[in-house]
Amino acid sequence: MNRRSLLGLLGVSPVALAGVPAFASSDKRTDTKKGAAPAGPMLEVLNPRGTPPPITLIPMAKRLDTLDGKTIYLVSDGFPGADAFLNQISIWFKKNMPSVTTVYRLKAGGFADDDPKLMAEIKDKGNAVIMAIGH
Amino acid sequence: MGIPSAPVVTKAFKDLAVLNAAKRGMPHERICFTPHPVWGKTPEEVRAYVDGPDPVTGKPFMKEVIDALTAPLSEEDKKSGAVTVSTGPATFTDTADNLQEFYLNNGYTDFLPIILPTEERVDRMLKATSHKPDEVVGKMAAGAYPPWSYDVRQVAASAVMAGCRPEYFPIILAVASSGVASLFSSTNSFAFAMVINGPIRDKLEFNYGIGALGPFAQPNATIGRAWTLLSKNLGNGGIPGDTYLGSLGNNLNYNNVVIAEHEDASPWVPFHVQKGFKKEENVVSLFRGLGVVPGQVARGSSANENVQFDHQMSDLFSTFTGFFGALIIADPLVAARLREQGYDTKEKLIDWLYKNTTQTVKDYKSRNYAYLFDYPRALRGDEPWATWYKLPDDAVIPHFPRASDFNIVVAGGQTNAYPQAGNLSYGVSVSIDRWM
Amino acid sequence: MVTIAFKDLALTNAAKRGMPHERICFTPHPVWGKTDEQMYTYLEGNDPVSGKPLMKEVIGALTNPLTADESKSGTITPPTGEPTFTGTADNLQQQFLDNGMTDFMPIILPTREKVDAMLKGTSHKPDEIVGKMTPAQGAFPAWSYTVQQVAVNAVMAGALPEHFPILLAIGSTGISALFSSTNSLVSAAVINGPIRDKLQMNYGIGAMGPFNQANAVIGRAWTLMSKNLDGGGVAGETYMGSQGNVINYNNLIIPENEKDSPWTPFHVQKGFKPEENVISFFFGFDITQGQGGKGLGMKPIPHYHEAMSANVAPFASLFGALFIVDPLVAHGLGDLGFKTKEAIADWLQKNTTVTVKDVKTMLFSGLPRGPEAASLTDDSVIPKWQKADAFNFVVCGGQTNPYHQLANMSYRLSVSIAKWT
Amino acid sequence: MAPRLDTLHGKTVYLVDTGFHGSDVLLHQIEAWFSANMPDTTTVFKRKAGPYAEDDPPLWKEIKSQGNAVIMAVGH
Repeated sequence: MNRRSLLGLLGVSPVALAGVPAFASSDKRTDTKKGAAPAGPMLEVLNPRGTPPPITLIPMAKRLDTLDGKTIYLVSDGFPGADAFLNQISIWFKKNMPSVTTVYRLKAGGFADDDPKLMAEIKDKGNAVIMAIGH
Repeated sequence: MGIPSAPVVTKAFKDLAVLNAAKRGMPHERICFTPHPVWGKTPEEVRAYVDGPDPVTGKPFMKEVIDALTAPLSEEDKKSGAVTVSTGPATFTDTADNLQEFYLNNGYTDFLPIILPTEERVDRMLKATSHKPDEVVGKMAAGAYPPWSYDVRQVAASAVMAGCRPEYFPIILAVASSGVASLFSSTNSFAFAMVINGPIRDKLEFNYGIGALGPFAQPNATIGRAWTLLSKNLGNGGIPGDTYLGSLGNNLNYNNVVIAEHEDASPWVPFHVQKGFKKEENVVSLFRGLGVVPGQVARGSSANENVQFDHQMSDLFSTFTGFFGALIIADPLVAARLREQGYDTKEKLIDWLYKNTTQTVKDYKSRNYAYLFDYPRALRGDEPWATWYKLPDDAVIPHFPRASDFNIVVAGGQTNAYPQAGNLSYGVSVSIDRWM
Repeated sequence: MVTIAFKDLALTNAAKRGMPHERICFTPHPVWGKTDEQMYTYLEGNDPVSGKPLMKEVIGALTNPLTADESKSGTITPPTGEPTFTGTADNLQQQFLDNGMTDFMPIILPTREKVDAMLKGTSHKPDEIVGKMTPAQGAFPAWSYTVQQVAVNAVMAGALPEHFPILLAIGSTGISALFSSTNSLVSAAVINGPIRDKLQMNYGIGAMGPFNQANAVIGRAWTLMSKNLDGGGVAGETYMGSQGNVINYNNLIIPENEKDSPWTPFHVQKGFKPEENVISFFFGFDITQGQGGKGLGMKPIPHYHEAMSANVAPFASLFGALFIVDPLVAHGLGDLGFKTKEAIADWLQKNTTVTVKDVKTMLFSGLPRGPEAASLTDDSVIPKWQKADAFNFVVCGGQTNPYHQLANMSYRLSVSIAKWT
Repeated sequence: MAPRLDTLHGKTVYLVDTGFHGSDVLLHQIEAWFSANMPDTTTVFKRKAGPYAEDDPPLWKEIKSQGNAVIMAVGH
């Protein structure tokens, strides 16, 4: 499925996804009909796509009024650089919002796996999460 | 030479030897065969070959050798003169389905579906160049065979078949004009690469970002494929057992390694400019060798801020043969990091890699290609091999004979600081503009 | 917080997972390899997507009240497009290419007639569910697909009905050939059993190259399936390999040369009978040729085992080592005393070593866990792989030269092809 | 093709190794065969210099002046 049609359906403007110039996306091509294809017998062909599962919308969690006095978990997904980056965020909070407590945690398991123990701990002791992804 | 000669060939090369002798004008050459292989056999085992029968004729091997040198020549053996080789009729007519099958069964394809080269489609391709359809573009040989020549129209047919759009045609012509086939007849299963530089990369929407080397863009896919189709159809290459002998084969031969350089994101001079072209010129540069491997696995790639890409590459090259060069394909993130380390030119990095990628003479001599390719050159006095073969076993020598064996291009989508590296040698750069 | 390189991925993935309005904050890319000072500069700078101060965005993401859209729940069925397309042959070729449904090369157009002919290659019903596939487990929801949907892709790749059971077997595993990672990974399939000869597959000269229809189309169909059946292979969204890999066009298809091999066929090693038709899957970094390494030039008998051990030096221990050896190499190893695949695997496991210090500089290699790990120092020499089953061997090739190729790939699983005939 | 000899007896046969692995072993065994079975044939073993597909003019000259026939081993 074309990601633009999906996002359109979900109410996200495709403009938000305007590609980095280096990406050669097929969406870019504008001259498809250039050199007009010759007339020939019309064929009917089948769509090769599989069947994606339905998407269940998840309402986002209620936001906090303020971060002052709150505990923020800084969660690393384990990619190289994420730990050092989150450490800089905790330094930023110490400098700029010293009433915020930060707790660093490395998520257990593969990068795509859930870590239920950590999620339970955060639910119990934390007020918000900053998760770092990418490297 | 004028002196009777008896070629001795192992049985695995029977078709090749017989066909090649015929194509070179000696259809009746007296070739004697031994079982295959002789490499890796003990002298005793090989002696049994000599005492035993020729596996092709079934007659005693040494009797065949002596007969080859002494039996009188027949009239056929003495013949001289030219013989024309036919490649069949100019066109074929049938239904689309039957023609797909016909092209496949006749070895005109890579065994994947093609766009049928109808006159109309070929004409549209021909409109993308100012060159005349009957102009001779070049000559191409499948390994040791005599080369075939071909004109612009013949190149256009292979370009259509590969699925190229007409605007890609000048690149295909430039590749064809080089005479470099992407299917080389050797028992090695060689791989081929092309680097594309200049504004044409953006004009044709080449992918030099995420997945640059993979199946994610039409020009990358079809231009690479066209090289293999024209190597089959115009150079008569790619016939297993005849014009192709790679024992295991190479998956890269389907589409070849097509690398459009990510010039904008590179901190260095583009590859074609290094080769003396102007930045605004469109150029294709060709490489040949063993293959491409990922660099992020090697030593020097630890998950901290001290990523040493220079050391990582040097480590990766330990399994490369110095017979071919090293083509580094650096993601822009790798290039930027190397630039920060102080390598502000490709030449500086190459100089470091040349000096720091080393091996002992003992290890060098244990390499297959050293004996096969370098030792004969040492015998002829070629340097540095003549010197290397005189050094003691524990002497330390460069892994690659010359700094010019290293080449660097920048490509990739910057999702991760990973390089790839090809054990590939630079061959030639050709102007694409000349074929517009 | 996501680095800018993953912007498309993060936004589309959040949408597919039901949070189209998730508040994602972006930093410049990369953070790996940057100093603390450089990263702190990121924090004091702007979010490269919104252009607003990054930490203000972070705090806003956690504290700004939710909008009505952000609070929405419910279910959406994503559209998959029209069931059929109509046009001239040339227009349809272009339309399939433009819609990202191909590998950017010509296809056989999947007309009803051709798909029906393909469906005759199996006894399974067209609407039977074959399996589920995702470009990356856990990262993307899996899509399901029917026998007919696989058949459409099979036609497009140029496959014949007799190739279809192998493609269904591939589909049944749910393994994508275009796994999404920033690494540009590759997939391989080893084919064993009488079907190799029935389909006239090439396991001789040029086995892994473009010289045989069955080898070519089976490999290509796998990639088309990996694009169309699970929405994979969209660069920047469901494919993130920074540099990509040429092998993804047709994948490594390796029919074993059982008749010229002195060793047990691969599927028999995995518990199948010799007469069963089996496809076995491998996954990992890449493939390279062994003739450049040390040891093969030794006379008179090449030291194949030493060459193989030297050649895996840069491999990551995250994946194993798959050796594709010409029958001449298998016989040569036999002459050197390695009479079984297990014997050479055992020797390689014991003799392929690395120092702890070196492992620490290899991003995709790891140290042994367990009690013995405590006693290791930087100078300790340890086996690169802890178990001999990290080494796998397949015999393939045309015996023109005693060469081997080697792949930094792990074995995943084997499935019966017969089930899908 | 070049005219053939009447016999190899008393003649000098050059054994030319093109450099592929095993060629030398094979040619040395052919030498051994000649000394056992046709001792009046002289054999001269030569390794061709230069890459396998290239000519070795000094060697060709030597063979032309001193040899009567050539056995060339290619393949491996």
